[in-house]
Amino acid sequence: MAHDHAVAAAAAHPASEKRLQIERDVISAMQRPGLVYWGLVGFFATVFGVCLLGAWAYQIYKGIGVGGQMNPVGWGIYIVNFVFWVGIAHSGTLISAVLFLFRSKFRSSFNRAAEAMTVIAVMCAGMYPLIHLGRVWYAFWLFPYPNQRLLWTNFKSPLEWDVFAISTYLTISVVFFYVGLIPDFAIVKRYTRGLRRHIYSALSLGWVGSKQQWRNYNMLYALLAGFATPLVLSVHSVVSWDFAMGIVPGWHTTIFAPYFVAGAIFSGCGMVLTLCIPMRKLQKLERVMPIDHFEKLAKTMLFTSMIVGYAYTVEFILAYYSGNVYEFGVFKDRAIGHYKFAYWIMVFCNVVSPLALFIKRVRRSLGALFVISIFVNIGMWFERFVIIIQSLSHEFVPYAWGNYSPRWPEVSIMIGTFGFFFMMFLLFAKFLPVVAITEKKEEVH
Amino acid sequence: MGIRLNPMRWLLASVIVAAIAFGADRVLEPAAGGAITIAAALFIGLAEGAICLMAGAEISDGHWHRPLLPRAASLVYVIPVGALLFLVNIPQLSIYPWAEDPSGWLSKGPFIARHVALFALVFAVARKFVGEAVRGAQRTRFWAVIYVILFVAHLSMIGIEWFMTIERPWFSTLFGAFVMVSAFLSGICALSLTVFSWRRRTDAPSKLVQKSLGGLMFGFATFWAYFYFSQLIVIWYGNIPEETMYLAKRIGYHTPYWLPARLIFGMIWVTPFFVLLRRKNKTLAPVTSTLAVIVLSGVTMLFWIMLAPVVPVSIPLLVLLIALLTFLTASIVRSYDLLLRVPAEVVHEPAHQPAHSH
Amino acid sequence: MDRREFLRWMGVASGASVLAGCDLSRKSEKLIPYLVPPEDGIIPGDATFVATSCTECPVGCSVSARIRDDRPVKVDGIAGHPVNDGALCIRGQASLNRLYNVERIRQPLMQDGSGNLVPATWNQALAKVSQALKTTSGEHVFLSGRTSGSLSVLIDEFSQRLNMRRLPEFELFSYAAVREANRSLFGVDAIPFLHPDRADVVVTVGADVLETYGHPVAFARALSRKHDSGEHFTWFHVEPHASMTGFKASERVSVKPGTEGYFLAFLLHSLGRSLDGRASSHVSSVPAVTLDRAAEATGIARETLSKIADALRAAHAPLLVAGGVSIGHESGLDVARIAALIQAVTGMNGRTIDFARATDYSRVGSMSDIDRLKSRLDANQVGTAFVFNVDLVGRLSGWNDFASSLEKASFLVGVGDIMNATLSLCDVVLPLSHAYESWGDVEPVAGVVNVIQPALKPLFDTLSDGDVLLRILAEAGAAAETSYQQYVMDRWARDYGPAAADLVKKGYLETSASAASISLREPDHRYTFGAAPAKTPALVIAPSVRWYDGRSAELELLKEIPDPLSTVSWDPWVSVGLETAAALGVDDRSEVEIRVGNWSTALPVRRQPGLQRDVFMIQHGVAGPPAGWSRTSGEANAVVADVAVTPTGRKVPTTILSASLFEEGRGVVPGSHPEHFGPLKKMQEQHAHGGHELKHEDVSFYPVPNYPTYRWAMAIDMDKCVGCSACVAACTIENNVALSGRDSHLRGRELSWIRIEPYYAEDGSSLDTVPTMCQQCDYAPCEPVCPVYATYHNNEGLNVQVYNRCVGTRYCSNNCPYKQRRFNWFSWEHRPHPMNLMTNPDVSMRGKGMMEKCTFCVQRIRKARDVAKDEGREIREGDFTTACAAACPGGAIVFGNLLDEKSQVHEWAHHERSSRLLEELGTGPGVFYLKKKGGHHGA
Amino acid sequence: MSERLVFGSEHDFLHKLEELVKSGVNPRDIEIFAPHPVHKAEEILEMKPSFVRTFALIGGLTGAATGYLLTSLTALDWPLPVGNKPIVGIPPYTIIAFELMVLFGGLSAFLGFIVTSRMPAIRTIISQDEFRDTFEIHVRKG
Repeated sequence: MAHDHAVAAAAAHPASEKRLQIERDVISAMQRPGLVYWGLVGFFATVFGVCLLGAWAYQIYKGIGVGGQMNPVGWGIYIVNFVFWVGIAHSGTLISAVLFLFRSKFRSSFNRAAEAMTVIAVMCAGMYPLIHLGRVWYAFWLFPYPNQRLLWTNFKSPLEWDVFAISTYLTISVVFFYVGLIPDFAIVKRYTRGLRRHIYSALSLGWVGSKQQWRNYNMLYALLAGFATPLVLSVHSVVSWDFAMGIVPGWHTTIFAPYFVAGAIFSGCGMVLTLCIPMRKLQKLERVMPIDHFEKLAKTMLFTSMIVGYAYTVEFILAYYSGNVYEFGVFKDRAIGHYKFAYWIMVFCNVVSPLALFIKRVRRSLGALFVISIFVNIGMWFERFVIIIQSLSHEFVPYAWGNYSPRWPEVSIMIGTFGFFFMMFLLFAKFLPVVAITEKKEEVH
Repeated sequence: MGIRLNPMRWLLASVIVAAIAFGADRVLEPAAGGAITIAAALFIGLAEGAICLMAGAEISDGHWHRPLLPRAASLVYVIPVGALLFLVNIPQLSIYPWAEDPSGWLSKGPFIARHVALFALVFAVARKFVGEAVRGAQRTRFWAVIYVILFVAHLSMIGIEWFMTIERPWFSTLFGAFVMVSAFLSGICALSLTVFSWRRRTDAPSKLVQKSLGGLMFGFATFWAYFYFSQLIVIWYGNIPEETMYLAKRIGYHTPYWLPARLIFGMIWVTPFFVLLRRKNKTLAPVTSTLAVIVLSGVTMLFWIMLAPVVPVSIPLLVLLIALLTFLTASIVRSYDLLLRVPAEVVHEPAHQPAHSH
Repeated sequence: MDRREFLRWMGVASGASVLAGCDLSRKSEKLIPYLVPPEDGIIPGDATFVATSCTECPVGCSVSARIRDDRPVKVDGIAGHPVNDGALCIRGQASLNRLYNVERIRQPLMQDGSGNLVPATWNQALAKVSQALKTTSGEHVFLSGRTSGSLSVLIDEFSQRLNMRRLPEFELFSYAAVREANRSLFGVDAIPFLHPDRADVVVTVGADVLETYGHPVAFARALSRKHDSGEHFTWFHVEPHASMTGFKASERVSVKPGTEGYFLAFLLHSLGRSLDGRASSHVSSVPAVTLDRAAEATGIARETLSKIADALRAAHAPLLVAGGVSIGHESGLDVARIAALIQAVTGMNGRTIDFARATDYSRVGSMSDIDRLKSRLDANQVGTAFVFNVDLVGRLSGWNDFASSLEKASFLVGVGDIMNATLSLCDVVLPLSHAYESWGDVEPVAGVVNVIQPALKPLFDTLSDGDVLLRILAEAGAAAETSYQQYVMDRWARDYGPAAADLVKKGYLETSASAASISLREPDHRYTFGAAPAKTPALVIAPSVRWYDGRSAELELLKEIPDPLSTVSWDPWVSVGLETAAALGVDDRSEVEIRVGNWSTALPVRRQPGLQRDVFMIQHGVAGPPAGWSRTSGEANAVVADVAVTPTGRKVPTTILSASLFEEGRGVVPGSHPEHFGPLKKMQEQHAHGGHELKHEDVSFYPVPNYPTYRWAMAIDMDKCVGCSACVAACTIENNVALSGRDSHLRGRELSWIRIEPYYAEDGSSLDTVPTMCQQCDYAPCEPVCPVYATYHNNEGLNVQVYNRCVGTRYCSNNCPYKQRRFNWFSWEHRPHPMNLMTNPDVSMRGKGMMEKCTFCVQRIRKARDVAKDEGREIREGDFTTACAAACPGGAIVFGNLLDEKSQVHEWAHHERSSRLLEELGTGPGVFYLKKKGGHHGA
Repeated sequence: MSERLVFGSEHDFLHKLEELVKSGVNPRDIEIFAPHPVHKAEEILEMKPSFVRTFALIGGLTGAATGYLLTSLTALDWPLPVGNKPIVGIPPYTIIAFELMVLFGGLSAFLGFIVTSRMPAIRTIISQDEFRDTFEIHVRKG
């Protein structure tokens, strides 16, 4: 009984009050999915099923030719989307791992959502290399496994590096995501009854927050952060090398690795804002997602945007400096050629529009941030479009130049992935704590 | 201005250094080659890099760096010395392949003009920034941002124009950034050396400062390696003569440079990485400062190997210059007993809240 | 069923499928003896060769057909033949596509009540014909294209036995003006054979000697020999339009349409020869044309005119010939006459111009005859008309409504192989076997006879041309039943005696040619070229290297392969000069409306550098305007004056395969260098200055390739390439390259493994045709990027593509700087019958989603290795060559082992003219190009 | 029998913990529960760094080794020259090695966590034990 009094007294403590408030805020976001919610989930599921699976089945049946790819542009918007989604994925790791190492406070508002986004986005990205294969039914040949042909894969191929990079990335981010969730599962367990309670309980692996558990947990989390940080660099570098290893003018350039990484983080921050701003509103998370944290994210975005701008400039200037007719030919064509619309959209969205973030008022207005984040998403999609497609369309031999434009199966599949992405994210938002409760509590004093 | 130094003495010292360099250059001509370029680039790099680190810390409103501010601030006065060396080096511009067939952009006149202008600009902004920072003024953040941008621009320009054009028309888009990162890394090392200089003093820096510096050295050495690899693999894989030529000349086994080339990689990345892998080492001043010296010499060799295969570089002059500049820099940093007087409270400046602006 | 039974069934099934796979299913039982090799030594998988002749155009080149599994899968020329000497043109290579054409008429057809053609049996059809011959009133007529040899003889018998009038044969390219000129000047009605290799100065006026005029293959061979001889040689080509021939001449000169007479008259008068009486009177009968007059009339620069005149005057062995579009206008006859006159007075005849080897066109009529026929038809005077293997209506599309006239014949009997405008009008259609299914003979030139003999059994219920006639005769009771094979064999035995056997074996026979003495007759002609030149804008209707006079447009293979000048493949187009295009404000693919009188058509534009201002060009085979014909010569007009061309403002999708007419400073033409080539040079100089030449390790971190025995390589002489695209056709057939069709071409998905890239000088003054295929690089950029090793480098220097390992990432294609990799976007490997028989069994078909490309005909390398192995030796120079090299009439392509010091390819590769494409990329290609001797416009 | 102390605030909790240790209670006898990580507590209880580190290290090294060996040995097993690059190309293989290092390292770290903290703890999962929001100190007596 004395003990119960003690508990009551403890619970009455103001700090404890604050902590419980956090719990309630986050958990309440997980209550009773409404009809609208299920409607949305159903809608996105349908989009995914019809637009992606349908079109893909058709493509497999007829042949990859139903898309718009051609000579010389062998890679269409499938690869554009691949890079786009991998890029989206990166900010998740950045926010949860890198900011963890830098002990930045504002990560705690976003890291859970960002990690979820990472996992889902990598799934989306992972689909595309398969979708774009001419003979997807032999996709398993891309994995090294002992076979009676005694034939292994070509580890010198950038595409093979991709296989390793992407699968590693998916695995590690899933583990990272799950590890972060373990204590929260234990908390959610407390708020649920019946079957759900058992499920969450099982997922929490019997977490009680003892000293051993916390000690190992902290170590594990630090290690995973330590692994994930170089991983995030390597993954997008590898993606960039899919192009930079080629000798295609506009692809074969040394700055690609860091440039792509920056771009990835840039687009990732954009997508985090696009997702979190509505989520904050709809699920009433104003208390746990303070505006200052959004401002910090905006600054990160501005910073990466400037790196990207630096890359654009250096590439262009050095192409001119080189006096190399192929190199400069490509860049001239970007600015004034068939794809100039894409190029200028890219420049505006990625370099010009983020400049508004220099203004404090813009940084602190969620509306403005949301608009800019949309610009960034669009801009980064077009950046990949320009890099991949324009470069291929204007290579060495003038006879073989040619312009690509996507056709309906490609567009349909692209829409389908968005369906998948939002479906998954909605499910996450209702069934998992969208903010890392324990980490939020850590900030309470 | 947080630190006041005796301008006359400082000016005198710088001019002496420049004069010696100039004299030696005359004597050794034309064997002097890129020696002055290398020395100048090295010290400009470490000074501006160190200040950039401060700026970065200000922007991300960290607090750990505050005890370092005064020393970092005093490094501002190394920049003009570098500028002076650049001017002294003008006669040596003939080592550049574009000197014979000048184009609009790459010809002596504009080249000198824009670099002098950049020096002036960077110096002014850096001075403004450190001043604000040491005073913990409102505008610190603003000037920090401006400075970082200028730093990137300046070091990229130095990388591209002082080092890359030596092999014109060879080019690598990452080159400017690569030199910039090397400079930033040397800046970190310079600061950890000043930490070493502290040990015998009352104001021994907090563990946090050392830990942070150690961590940064670890991180950016690795980041440097990442840039190095990014450049290497693209060129190795592409196998386009116009590109591979540059690397083949510097790391190919058939050249005399293959060993130094590998040493450089070992000094700038391998050593600090594996030593600092052990968390404890990050906080041991003797370890970090030894590493700092190794990395700095690695960066020196890096700049050297960029020039050496195509133009003669007089090693004696290089060594002499580095010695002189080290002495000058050290005395500027530890200026409060050598060149200038500084009110104690600046050094023991209370760590205060950064200029938050809500 | 139990296990044993199951296995037994399996055995049967698989065995059957193997056999079926070896042969056309129709006679798979024939294959069973294969299991025991028969006497004639046919072994499955081994090829045999049958000598026969090509009938795709009237020339009649000799052909050696490669037989696999009872059917021809590839044709090439017979080496040593006096006309085509081992080579074939693009049409000859494509002739298999006619044999195996899906559109082939498969059995006799008869009109039913409602006028539709319905299948019938031969007996029904023939009965109908002979009945018609009896019943129809009016005169029976027989009209065919040019025939020679036994067939012509049989046609004579046929028509007189059935008292039917044999009309002059119809050829759109009737050479009427040339023949008329030769008749009136020398009294011979023939097209002489040309010997450019014996000439030091050649002037060709309009005659597209490398495309359709005379014997194009022979001309290309001769040029090649000339290049080898290294003797000095200048060739001026004067033409109103732009032709490949023109661009391949040393100098191409544009002349105002219809003013060639002035030009030739000027030449004639500036020859400055002392002439005997008759010649001089001839010459004096030609109006004098001063330099200024000529320049003013023809639009040719004065210095050019005098340059040509001087060259001709100074020439030891000149050759001048006029023809093609230059004789296809009102004063065409004068052009031909003056040309003949120049030939006579400069003593070309018997030296560079050979009437002993003339092509006999005496039975061929002219447009006047067609006109006469038309009026007779309109007057309902024609009873039963035989239209024998000639698409009259199609060729005469320019004649307003010839079809309706033809229908006025009381009974039309059509004989042909593929349904066309003419046959569709006929009451009875008798299906013709292809020459490769028939017996017969042709006489390409006087004193040479080629055999036609079956390379396979008829695919369908068809008869050879001779047999059709004999059957009709028999049916009509006018002769005893016999086979045409018997007929020709008897005739050969009679005419050639024992040599006949040689004819069948060797494929041709050279009989004694009567050297006709050419002497001038009395002048009897007034020259009328003084008439005003053709009014511009003018439209020139040019012969097509792909379609001849349009007849070969029926072959999809010849639609798939782009026209070498314009790179337009499937679609019709109008060529517009650069200035004209700018003036009209049109670009490629913009549609223009062409109007002549009340006739008009809308066509997409293709810009054609070098085509003079206000002259437009379309090719035969595209719906032509009412060009009419020259009353004086009977030659069909090739120049339509005073046309109105107006842009419609629309852009229409057009299958133009080349994205740029020009090199754009890329240095892709051998001998030219990219603008930025300086840098690499500079680096090399730096090294040279540094005391040593650039070594391998200075520019690469990779080992040097080591090839133990072979490094297969190719070399191409830019001087000898005549841009004819025969190599493309040969490659397509040899390697089972799919015909991807128009849609794919519109989407930039052509599949051809080899292509001719035309690059013009910015001012259109010159053209380089660069044949490109996979360059088989030592440091191939396509190889390392493949994640599954589907492409790798073998130890013979080949860049191998493993079709079945390919998963279709397409990175290799992206990373190929030459853009020579082809992807199977859809399932193209299933060909409809009988096209499936054109499949070369030695080359595997590629399925959906696989990458493919030129393999240097690896199947031939394998074969050669097997043979060499059996003989216990290594492969020798000359054991084999690639399909493209074998086909090339210009002998521009050589292939072989680069490691063999004595090999031709080694010699060419180390020639001082030798260079490789995009060499500064360090890919180390295995294809070498010998740049033009004259240097390159970009260089 | 053990003593259970419950606190609402981190501060009180740490304060109590410190004085317990000062008062000579063997840290090994003290079990603590916290709603979020409390690094200070680990210092007070002088806990050794977790074993998870070792797992990660071993995993990482294994991964890197696997990366280099897999690539090189398979390439040497059937040498297929591509673009005439060296059969064993260290730069590209480094990338594979790196990825595998991270993969193995990360997974084995997680494995280490599961093993060292004896998870999943079936008893806790089925029982009603909860991860409460309070700081607790349990001191084992005698």
